[in-house]
Formats: sequence, structure tokens, C-alpha cells
Amino acid sequence: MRGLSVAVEHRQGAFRLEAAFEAEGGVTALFGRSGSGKTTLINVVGGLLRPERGRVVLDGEMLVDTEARRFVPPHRRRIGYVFQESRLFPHLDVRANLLFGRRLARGTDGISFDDVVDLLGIVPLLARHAAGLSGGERQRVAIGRALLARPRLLLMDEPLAALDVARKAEILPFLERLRDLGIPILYVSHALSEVGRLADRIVVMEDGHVAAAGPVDEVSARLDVAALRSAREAGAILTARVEAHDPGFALTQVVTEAGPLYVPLLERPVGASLRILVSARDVTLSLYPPKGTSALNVLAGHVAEMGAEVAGDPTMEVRLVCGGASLVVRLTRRSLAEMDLHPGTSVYAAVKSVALLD
Amino acid sequence: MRGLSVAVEHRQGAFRLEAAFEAEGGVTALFGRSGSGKTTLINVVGGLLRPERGRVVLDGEMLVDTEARRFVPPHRRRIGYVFQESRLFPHLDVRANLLFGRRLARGTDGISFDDVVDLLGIVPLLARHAAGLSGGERQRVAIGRALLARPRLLLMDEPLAALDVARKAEILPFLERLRDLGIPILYVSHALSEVGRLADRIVVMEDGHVAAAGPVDEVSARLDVAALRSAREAGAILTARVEAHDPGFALTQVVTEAGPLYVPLLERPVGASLRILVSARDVTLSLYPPKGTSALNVLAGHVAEMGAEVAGDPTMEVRLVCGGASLVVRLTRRSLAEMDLHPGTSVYAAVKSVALLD
Amino acid sequence: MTDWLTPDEWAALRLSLLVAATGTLASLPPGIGIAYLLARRRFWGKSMLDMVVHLPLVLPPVVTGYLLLLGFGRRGLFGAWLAEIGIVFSFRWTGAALACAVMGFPLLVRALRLSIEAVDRRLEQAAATLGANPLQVFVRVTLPLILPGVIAGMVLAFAKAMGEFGATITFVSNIPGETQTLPSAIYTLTQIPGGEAGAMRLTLISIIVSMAALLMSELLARGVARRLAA
Amino acid sequence: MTDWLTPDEWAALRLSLLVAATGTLASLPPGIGIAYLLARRRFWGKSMLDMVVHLPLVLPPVVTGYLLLLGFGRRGLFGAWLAEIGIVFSFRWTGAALACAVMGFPLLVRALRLSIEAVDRRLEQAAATLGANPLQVFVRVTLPLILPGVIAGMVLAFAKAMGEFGATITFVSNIPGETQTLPSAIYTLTQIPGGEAGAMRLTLISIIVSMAALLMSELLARGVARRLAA
Amino acid sequence: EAPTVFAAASLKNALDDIAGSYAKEGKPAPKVSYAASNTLAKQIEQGAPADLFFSADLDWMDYLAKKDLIQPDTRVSLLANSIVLIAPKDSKAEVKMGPGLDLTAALGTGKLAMGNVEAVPAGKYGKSALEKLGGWAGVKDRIAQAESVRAALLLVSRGEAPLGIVYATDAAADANVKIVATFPAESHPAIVYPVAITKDSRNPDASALLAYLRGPTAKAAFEKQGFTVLNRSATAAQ
Ligand SMILES: Nc1ncnc2c1ncn2[C@@H]1O[C@H](COP(=O)(O)OP(=O)(O)OP(=O)(O)O)[C@@H](O)[C@H]1O
Ligand SMILES: Nc1ncnc2c1ncn2[C@@H]1O[C@H](COP(=O)(O)OP(=O)(O)OP(=O)(O)O)[C@@H](O)[C@H]1O
Ligand SMILES: [Mg+2]
Ligand SMILES: [Mg+2]
Repeated sequence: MRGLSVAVEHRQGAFRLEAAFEAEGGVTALFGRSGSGKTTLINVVGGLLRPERGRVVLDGEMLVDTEARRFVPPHRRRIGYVFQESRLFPHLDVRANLLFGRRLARGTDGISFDDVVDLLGIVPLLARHAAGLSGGERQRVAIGRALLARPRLLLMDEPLAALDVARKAEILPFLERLRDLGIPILYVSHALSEVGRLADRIVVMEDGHVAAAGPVDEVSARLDVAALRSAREAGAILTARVEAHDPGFALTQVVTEAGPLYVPLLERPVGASLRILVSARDVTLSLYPPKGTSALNVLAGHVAEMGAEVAGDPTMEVRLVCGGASLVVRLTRRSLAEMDLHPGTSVYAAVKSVALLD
Repeated sequence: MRGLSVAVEHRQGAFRLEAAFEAEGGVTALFGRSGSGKTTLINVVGGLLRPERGRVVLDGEMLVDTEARRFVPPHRRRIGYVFQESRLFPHLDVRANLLFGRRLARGTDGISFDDVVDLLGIVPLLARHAAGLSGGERQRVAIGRALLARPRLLLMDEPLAALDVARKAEILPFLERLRDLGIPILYVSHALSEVGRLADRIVVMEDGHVAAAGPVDEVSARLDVAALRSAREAGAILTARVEAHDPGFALTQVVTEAGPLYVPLLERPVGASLRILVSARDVTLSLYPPKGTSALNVLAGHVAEMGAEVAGDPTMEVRLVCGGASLVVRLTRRSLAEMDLHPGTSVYAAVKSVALLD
Repeated sequence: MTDWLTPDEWAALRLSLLVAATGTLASLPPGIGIAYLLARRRFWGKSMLDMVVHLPLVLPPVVTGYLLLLGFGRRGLFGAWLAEIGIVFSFRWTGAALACAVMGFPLLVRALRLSIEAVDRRLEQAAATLGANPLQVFVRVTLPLILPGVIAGMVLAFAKAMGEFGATITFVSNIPGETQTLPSAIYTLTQIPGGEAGAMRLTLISIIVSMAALLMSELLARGVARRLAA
Repeated sequence: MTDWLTPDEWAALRLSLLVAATGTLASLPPGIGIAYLLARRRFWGKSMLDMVVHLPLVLPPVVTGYLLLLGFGRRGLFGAWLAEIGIVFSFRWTGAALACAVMGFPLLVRALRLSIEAVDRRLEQAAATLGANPLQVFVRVTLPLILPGVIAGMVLAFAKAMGEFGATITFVSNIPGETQTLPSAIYTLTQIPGGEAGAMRLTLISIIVSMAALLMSELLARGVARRLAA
Repeated sequence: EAPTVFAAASLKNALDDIAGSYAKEGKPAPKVSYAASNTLAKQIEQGAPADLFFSADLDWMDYLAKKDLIQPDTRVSLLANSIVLIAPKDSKAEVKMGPGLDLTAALGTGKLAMGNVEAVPAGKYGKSALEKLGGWAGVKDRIAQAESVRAALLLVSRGEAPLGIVYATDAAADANVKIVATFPAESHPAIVYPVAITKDSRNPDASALLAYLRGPTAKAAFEKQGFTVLNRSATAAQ
């Protein structure tokens, strides 16, 4: 039985963790506000914290079972961990940090050292000591170190928070490749764009418990999860299939259940499937089919659900159904009134091309 | 003479810092990729690093002058510092951490303790020890600690990177208030949205030197600064004046040089001036005036400058001139071709309302 | 209890406690100062200072005691001079405290130095940016962070003082009620026929005292550790 | 040089170096083990163990020597048993090394313990998640991080061994060429009227040796510190 | 005011007794500092507040006399002791004491325990006795030199050494050793314990105490510990 299954309780001072979730292969995002218990939860999975009660099962192996007094120590779990604060070994140089787990791990499979350092852009750092690295450099080395230990599950605690957007954009496809290589990832993040791009499933934490969990497509379109709403970037994730390539404009046409869309040119064969995030703020609604605009992607649909009005917030969310898929749109209440939108109203959703996966 | 003036050179291993910039009151953003020297530069300003050559002048006081062998030690600079890695005192509880500098600072002015802890949402943490805090909690305490020391300049090294979007949204207005209280801030960030919102001036670092510096409005619209381009969120910052309030829809109408815009309801009197970020990806162009759409804000203008095409990148940036102001728009090359845009083409820019300051 | 110990032995116990406590406490401030210098500063003669601090460890205690006698005795270099300002060590309990302080000094300084070197200097920098001058940084950040080292150093110095007699007896002799500490008394008992039982009894007492000090220090250290724990 | 020292004194110097080095090195592994237990584990009898480790500091050296004799002498508890498997301490240099190891043990253990307590356990956790078992974590992370403590502890133990004679002479006596170490020789000279000059000469030599060891340790420590520096 | 006595540590038993009875007679009980004779002598040299110096051998008394730190006219060689050859109590060793003394057979592969032959008085006496009797050459490389005569006794008592040379006073008090033979008095310099009032003594009670030490009560106490009390005068000792 592949996959991770967690159901634990733990008390830490006044904070109480009581969380249960399941995750199969692929990337599971842990999403939630500061202090909601994300780090605590992955510490339990990684074996750094022994929960007071509960079980953790990975690929059918019982890692923690408090009733049976079973607790597999971290070094026998083969679970990689990229910590929120990098935790590089100060007595080793970057290369030795990277190779620390590599040497301990049996086998020769997995990503190659050269690939990792190239991609993370840390080749010039290899001979340096951990102490002199910048914040972002440290975090990149930490990612490499965890990867090179050939983990069977990777825990990542906000690995990209210290990185600039360009660096993030370089590393994300790499993490995608890991996912595709079959290394499941539990990924803590505040950024729904990262989450949407990488994750198959999402677990939303609120105050120590799981507020919502499930496939990203479903959960991300839910208007009732406060943590998502406040993320402002909430959007919907769609599954897409590559339809055609247009190298001239560096575009690829994909087909989703909501309709055809253009995304930046992908190096995937026609017929390959992928997932895309349509961020709520990247959708503009109009009552008539727009023409002569820079919006490349226009989907026809109708209003399915209206989010709650929040006093003082000029915006609200609306869920559309376009074809067989949901989209979330954030628009001002004023526009809503001017356009006289109600459940059932037919609309055209103009999706800004750059908001799609690049 | 108010303001900060820095012109320094320093070598650190293979890395060479050679940077000069000026900053008056308000917020100056330090923007740049990982490893570009942002932390090194503010360490020089804070007095944690003694540069090999150069000068640092704050409000007319010479803090560093290597030629005159002058070096004012950090504790005499009254420069607050929020570190990238929080650096809370592990032997003190949160309250004592917060009050550490407070007690040393003379005077009674400045922000009140209660205000700070309320706003940062750390009231429940006050009696806790620093060790048990979550990543985001630590960072909030660090911000409070620096603020309470009544600094005359505040250095912030990615203070919000570890925070969730909602928490960020709460803290940003607070930092704005500091700016308005007259405490200048040097603010390192990767997020142009934060930068645009807070900063008056921006200094873009590239590989140890200043690639661009100047008022945010000017620099942010420049298409030639690679660091900005790769941030993807590049946009233009506009100065605006409050024109009217519409409490019903929770909107405020403001007037910019580019034309009138709706923004979420502001608690500022009519006539007050403010600044807004129009993110490049939040603008959709059309050749005809759009109608019946959810885009509340439409500005008329013409194409002024076309950015460079980057091989493999389906998008490119275009600078518009609308009235007396510049806007940056990111659109696909395909749209560009379909719309047949050239410098001089008249266009309508639909600005998604939620992309404005909230 | 009173049957357990002769009056002289009682006096020796009291004196030992006084001497060990005084010696340990008095050596703490200079110990911290020197440990700080050795850990943090580079200066001319640093190796020299380091060596001098370690000397009492390297020298046979008798030699240390003899040097103390030469230096701080009534006719000694500093002794004569200090006597003028009213500080007399020779053949007083203060001399025993000085001997214990000197003998324990290397242990104290090393523990402190090790702790100071382990302090995360970024925390001290943070304190400086909050307006703390170097002294305030030391008192409010460094010192609390090295408390485990302070405790360890004091325990070592105290234990050493409870066991020290070679330098003490050489420097201030073995005068009951004045300079006869517990270890000197034990030593004397080992030198006479039939003294073994008495020596063992006093040794036990000295062990009990040190055990108490040790336990107290462990409790203290545990409290400190809890406060610093991650 | 040869004029400087009599053959017996040469022998004493050589022996002192051998004894101090052997004692220090041999006590390192158990020292690390016990320091680790004391720093990290909670177990029944921990205070007891702590006390036993500190005993040689608390007891007058003569008493320690006496106890060693009782335990490891030819007819001692362990001595008789060890003799059967060929390990003999009495009147051998190995006995002197044992005495030095025991006397330096509390100093070594304290320094190690202090360092172990200062190690950031989050780094050890990180190593565990990378697949290192507890032993590997210790060898590859903890040990390198406590190197400053190892060096400090060894310096203390070595210096102590260079100065120790009370326990040594009581345990294994003072046989020139076999158990007469430098401090024993110095001690003997201090007991002879007019022996001061000779004692001072030997003391100087012992200082020079320790100074060399100290300098070497400082260089080592500086190297280590540079590697760990921020 | 109570006088301060600096006395060799081996005198502790006797002097504690004497101090007790002295105090019972209503006199100020003396304070006695016990340490090695050399230590005490050097302390007196450095101005220690001692009124009486009671040494375990002549050398250190002579040392102070030479430096003019004692009052020569008060000096008395008060006690005498003898040295004996001892063995663990279960030992079968037999030695014929006298000229031509040979300890090698009795030693076997073991060591001869004695006080340091240069520094410790009992060691010095033992060495000269062995030299005089001709046994020195055979054992001189087989000597375990202890830091004090007590430590030498301990080595024999614990069975570490098969033979040892200690004072009769020490041997008598240890049940684990037996006296194999007593060295003839003429085989070594006289083992005497001289006492004198120091030059710096300002204590008027010092001479009274010295007189008491030479008195009958003290004599009994010394003899109880196995010392021989001498009745020679100070000058005679020289
Ligand atoms: N040792 C402790 N004692 C008491 N409370 C603790 C302890 N450790 C963690 N907590 C609390 O548990 C809660 C969850 O912490 P956790 O680190 O899991 O949060 P998080 O979701 O990772 O937050 P962030 O995004 O800020 O890193 C926090 O409120 C934290 O203060
Ligand atoms: N002690 C040092 N020795 C050598 N190089 C160093 C040292 N300290 C910093 N550097 C290098 O200097 C460069 C600038 O570092 P800095 O910390 O200023 O970067 P940064 O812009 O803050 O990056 P980030 O966004 O990742 O925090 C980096 O490449 C770093 O590796
Ligand atoms: Mg966290
Ligand atoms: Mg940085």
C-alpha cells in the first residue's frame, strides 16, 4: 500500500495538534497560517517529534503507533527534510553538506549530484563553508542535501520562502521532476501559486487541526475555507492535456474541462497531461465575448456560487462552472452589482495568459 | 541633512560589494536575487560589518568613514535591524525580548508596546520562551523587538518572507504607519508587491553592485532591469489622490496621472495622497473600450516602449503611457501579434481592481 | 553530630566551606574577565596569559604553594606591599582562600572560556543593534548564555578547593581554627599511625559537602538549560 | 642539554611525557562516553556517576592514590583480577598513567560535557533525517562540533598530568626510570634543604613542556574555530 | 595567649595528647600546625607566626639555625626513634640483621618500600643503615621511594612490597605488618626530633610550653607512641 497516512494528537504548551490526513504519491501541500501547526505536523512525520497518541503509516510500514508503542527513529525512515531554518552543518563545506546523506544512503539510483548542484545554482559554492552563505544560498544547499540522501518521502518546510522569484521559477520545475520521479513530497507553503503548481493534494491547517483536505482541484475552489480565502490568491486548479504546440509564439495549447487554453510553450509531447492554476485574481468576467484584447484565453460559463460578503472588503469570490470544471473569480462587489451577476448568469471569463503555469 | 547616504566597497571571499546609493525618509526597498549582496549591504549600514572602504552618512552624521578611520559602533547608531533569521534571545521570554531595546532607548516617544504586540498578533505569546515559537511567530517578535527600540532607521531583511499572506496583509499597513511616522526603513524583499506598496525608492542589487536606484515609480517601470523583469510581478507604481468614497461598495475613487481608478475603501480623507501598484500581470489590453466586464478600471493610453523578447519566454513587457504616467503590461507575444501592437498604438488598459492596493 | 567530629575538625569543616566558597566567588569576576579576553580578543602576550592561568595545574601544588609563599607571604613581593594597605594573606584563612582560588583558577577559566566561545555572536550583534553597549551586551546576553559554563566552572573550582591542600598547607600552614582546612586535616591524619579511620571519616564529610554542592549545581544547571532549551 | 639534566632527570622527563600523553589519550574515550551520558541521558544513578567522576578533584590526591592502591594494587579488588589477564599497574609507569588519567578525568569530562550541552541538537536531528544512526550522528556531527571542548579537556588533563604527583607517588611510589615523573622529582627536591635550585630547574622544564602543549592546542583550536566560525 | 607550634606531622598523636593535658592544667592550649618538616621550616623562614618548631629530623632544624631563625639556647633534641625492617604480617621473610645484611633473597622480585632516600628522614636513615651494613648495593635499584614514611608503610601493609623500612613507631601501630628486624642504632645517624623556640616568637608562654614538653606528662605521652625520650641538653645534641 503506497502512501502516507497520519492521524495524531499532540500537545505542546497551549497548542494542541489533532490532525489526520492521507497522502498518496505526488505532492501534498500543507497550507495554513503562521502557528497553525504545519511544522509540528511534519516533525511528527519525520520522526523528530513523538506524538502523544496516534499513528503514522508510510507505504504500509507503521512508523508510529503509540498504542503498540512503536516508534521508528528518524534515521530508519528514509524521509528527507528541508527545514524552515536550513540547519546546515557548520563544520562542513557545502560539498560535504550535500554528500552527508548521500554516503549513508544505500543504492545508486536517484538524482545525480551534478544535476542537483547545477539546478540549484550552487556549483560556485561547493568549496565554501556553510557559515558564509546568504539566506537563499543556505536554503538551496539544504534542498540539495535532502534530495541527495535518496529519500522515499520528502518533507519541505517553506523551502522557497527565502528565494527570489526567478530562483523559485528555476527550482519549481525541478521539484516537479522529483514528483514525476515518484518521490512523494509533503510541502509546506504560504504561496498558493507554488502549491497549485506542485501539489496534487492539499491539506489546510487551522489552529492545529485539518480544516480541509483533498485533491487540489476540489479544495482550491472551495469558497468556505478561510485560510484559502485570506490567501487572496485563491484560485482553481485544472487538469489539462497538451493539444498543440506553437513554437513561433512560444505557446502550447492545452485542453481542460473548462475549455482550451494557451500556456507558455511546454516541452511535453502532445497528449501529455498536466495541471494548471487559474488564480482568482487573474480572471476578468464580462457579459459579452471580449474582442481585440490581450486576454488570450476566454472561457464561456455561468455563475455557480457566490462567496460571502465580508464587511469592509470590497471584493468577493464567485465560483463559475465552465464546461465540466470550476473556476474561482475574485471581483469587486461593485462590478458584481453593475454586471448584475447571480447564480446562473452566463459570463465570459477572460484568463490572463501569464497567470497560467509557465 | 536628513537621509542615508552609502558608498562602500567590501570584499568577502570571492564576493565583492561595491555599492552606492542615497535614501531620504520613507521606505527604500533593496531588491535583488539571492546572493546579490543585500544582507551584506545592510550589515554595513547597521554597523555589523566594517567596510574596507567608503562612507555611510545618516542624517548628516558620519557613521563610517574609512579614510578618517571613523566607525560608529552599532549600539550608538540607533538603527533597528530585523534579521533574516530572527535572532531572538533564547534566554528571554517573548516579552523580555520585545523590551530588550525598549529599556535601553532613551525617551518615551514612538510606538506603544501595546500597539505593537496587538498588531503583530503576539499577545498570546508574551509569556512564552523564544525556543518554542513557530517560524512566523519568531519573525513577528523580531519585528516588534526592533520597533520598540525607537530606532531612527529600520533595516528589515525579508521580514515577511516567513509569513502567510493574511498576516502579511495585516502587518504591511503597520509598516506603512511607521513610514508615515517618519521612521525611515531600508527594506529587503523579493516581492515587488510589498516593495511597491511600501517603498518610495528602490535600489536594485545585482552581483554586489547597484543595478538601478531611484524613485519607485521610475525604476519599477524600467524594462531594462533584469532583476525586475525576472520578478515577473514587475509593475508600475502610481501616485494617487483620494477623490471620493463609496461605502456601499466599499470602494474609494482615486485620481492618478494615468486617470481615475477604484481601490478598496480607504480610511483617508478626500484629498489625501497615496501610492498604488499596478502589477504588469494585472493589466489586460484591448484595442476597443471594453464593456460589460468585471474590470472596474479602464485607462486609455498608447504603447510607448516594447520590452525585449526573450527566447523561450512566451511573454514580454510593454510600457504604456496613460495620461502623464507609465504603466507596464506583461502580455503574450501572440496577443501582441494578434493585436498588432507598436509604439504609438492606442489601447485601453483594463486594470483588475483587486490588483490595486487593498 | 558533635560526637562525630572533634572541635578542631568542626573548625576545619567550617573553614573549608568558608575558604572554598570565598575562593570560588572571589575568582569568578577575574575568571570571567580573563576567559573573555582569551576567548575573544587577540593581544600581545595572550599565550603568556593563557600559560600563567594554567600554571597552577602544571606545577606540583607544593611548588605553587611555595611560590605563593614567596609572593604573598609576609615578606613576599606583593605580600609586603599588600600588608601595608591592610590585606594580609600569610597564615590567615584568606591565604587559604587565595591558594584555593589560584588552584581552581585554570578550571574555572577553561569552563568559562569554552562557554564564551560557544556563544552565538549573532545574538550579541542583535543586542548591539538594539542599543546595548558592549558591557550591556555582556551582562544581558553573553552572561546569561554562558550560565551553564559559569556553573560548571564554579563547581570545578569549588570541588578543587574542597580537595586542595598541597598549595594551602605550603602557603599558610596547617593551624587549627585558622588555616587548617578539611583536606589539610585529612592529610595530617594520613601521616600518623592509626589516623586512617579519622581520615576516612573526614573524607566522607568532604565528599558529602561536595556532593551537596554538585547536586545544587546540577539543579541550577537544569533550570538554566530548560530556559535555553530548544 | 645533557649537562642540564642528570640521567635520572632525563628519564623523569621522558616518563612524564609518556605518562601524561598515555593518561590523557586513554581517558578520552571513556571521558567522551561519560560526558555524553551526563549531558544527554537521564538515568538512575546519574548523580552518583557525576559524583564519582568529580571525586578525584574533591579528595586530597594522597587519598585518591590510597584508593587506587586499594583498587588496583597487586592485591586490590580489580588489581588482582587485572593481573591475571596481564595488566599490572603497581610500580609500573602504567600505574602512573592510570593515576594521571583518574586525576585529570573530572577536568576532561566537564569540558566535554559543557561542549556537548552546547551543541545545537537541531543539527543532530538534521543528520538523523539524512539517515545517520545515533553513532554516525555522534561521530560525524556531534564530535566535530565539540572539538573545541575535546581540545580544552585534553589540555587540562595533560597539564594536570604534568603536575600530578600526590596520587601517583602514593599509588606507584617513586622509582627512578619507572615511576619517577617530573613532579615526583620536583617534589623530592623540595624536601631537601638546598634543593630549591634543582626544583626550579625541573619546574621550568615542566613549564616549557606544558607551554608547548598549550600552544599546540591553541593552534589546533584556532583551526577548528575558523572552520566553525560564522 | 596560646602559643603556636609547628610540628612534624608524625608527632600528631603524641602532641594532641600533650596539648590536651596541658590545657587541662588551665594553660592556654597550644595551636599545633602539622605538616612536613621542610614545609614548616620554609614557612618559618617566610615569617610564619610559629613559637615552637618541632622537627622530625636535624637537617631542617639546622637549616633554620643557620639562618638564625631559632633561639639556639632553647634547642633540645627531645625524642629519638628507631627504624625497623617490616614485612606484611603473613610474610615468611627472615633476615639476619647485622653487617653483611642481604635483602635480595627476601625481596624476591619485589621492591623495598621506604621513604624517599634523599628527602624523607626515614628514607635517609634507612639508606645510611643499609650502606653501613652493606646491603645497599643489592637493593638500590629496587627501592620504591614513597613520599612519606606512612606511604612506605602503606605499600607493605597492602602487600605491594614484600619489605619496607619505617619507624618503629609506625610499625607498631599497623596490625597488617610485622617487624622483621630492628636496625642497630649505630648503623645510622641518631634519629632525633629536635625542638626549639623561634627567633621571632614574642609569646611569653612559649618557654613554659617547651618546659612542659620536656616534663613527665609529655614523656609518658611520647613513650606511649613508641618514641624514646632523650634527656640530653640542647648543646649535647650538636
Ligand atoms: N515547545 C513549544 N511549547 C509551546 N508551544 C509550542 C512549542 N513549539 C511550538 N509551539 C506552538 O505550536 C504552534 C504551532 O507551531 P508550528 O511551528 O507547527 O507552526 P507553523 O504552522 O509551522 O507556523 P509558521 O508558518 O509560522 O512556521 C505555534 O503556535 C507554536 O507557538
Ligand atoms: N564570509 C563570507 N565569505 C565568503 N563569501 C561570503 C561571505 N558572506 C557572504 N558571502 C557571499 O556574499 C554574497 C552576498 O551575500 P548576501 O548575504 O549579502 O546575499 P543576499 O543578497 O542577502 O542573498 P539572500 O537573498 O539569499 O539572502 C553571497 O554570494 C555570499 O555567498
Ligand atoms: Mg513552521
Ligand atoms: Mg540575505
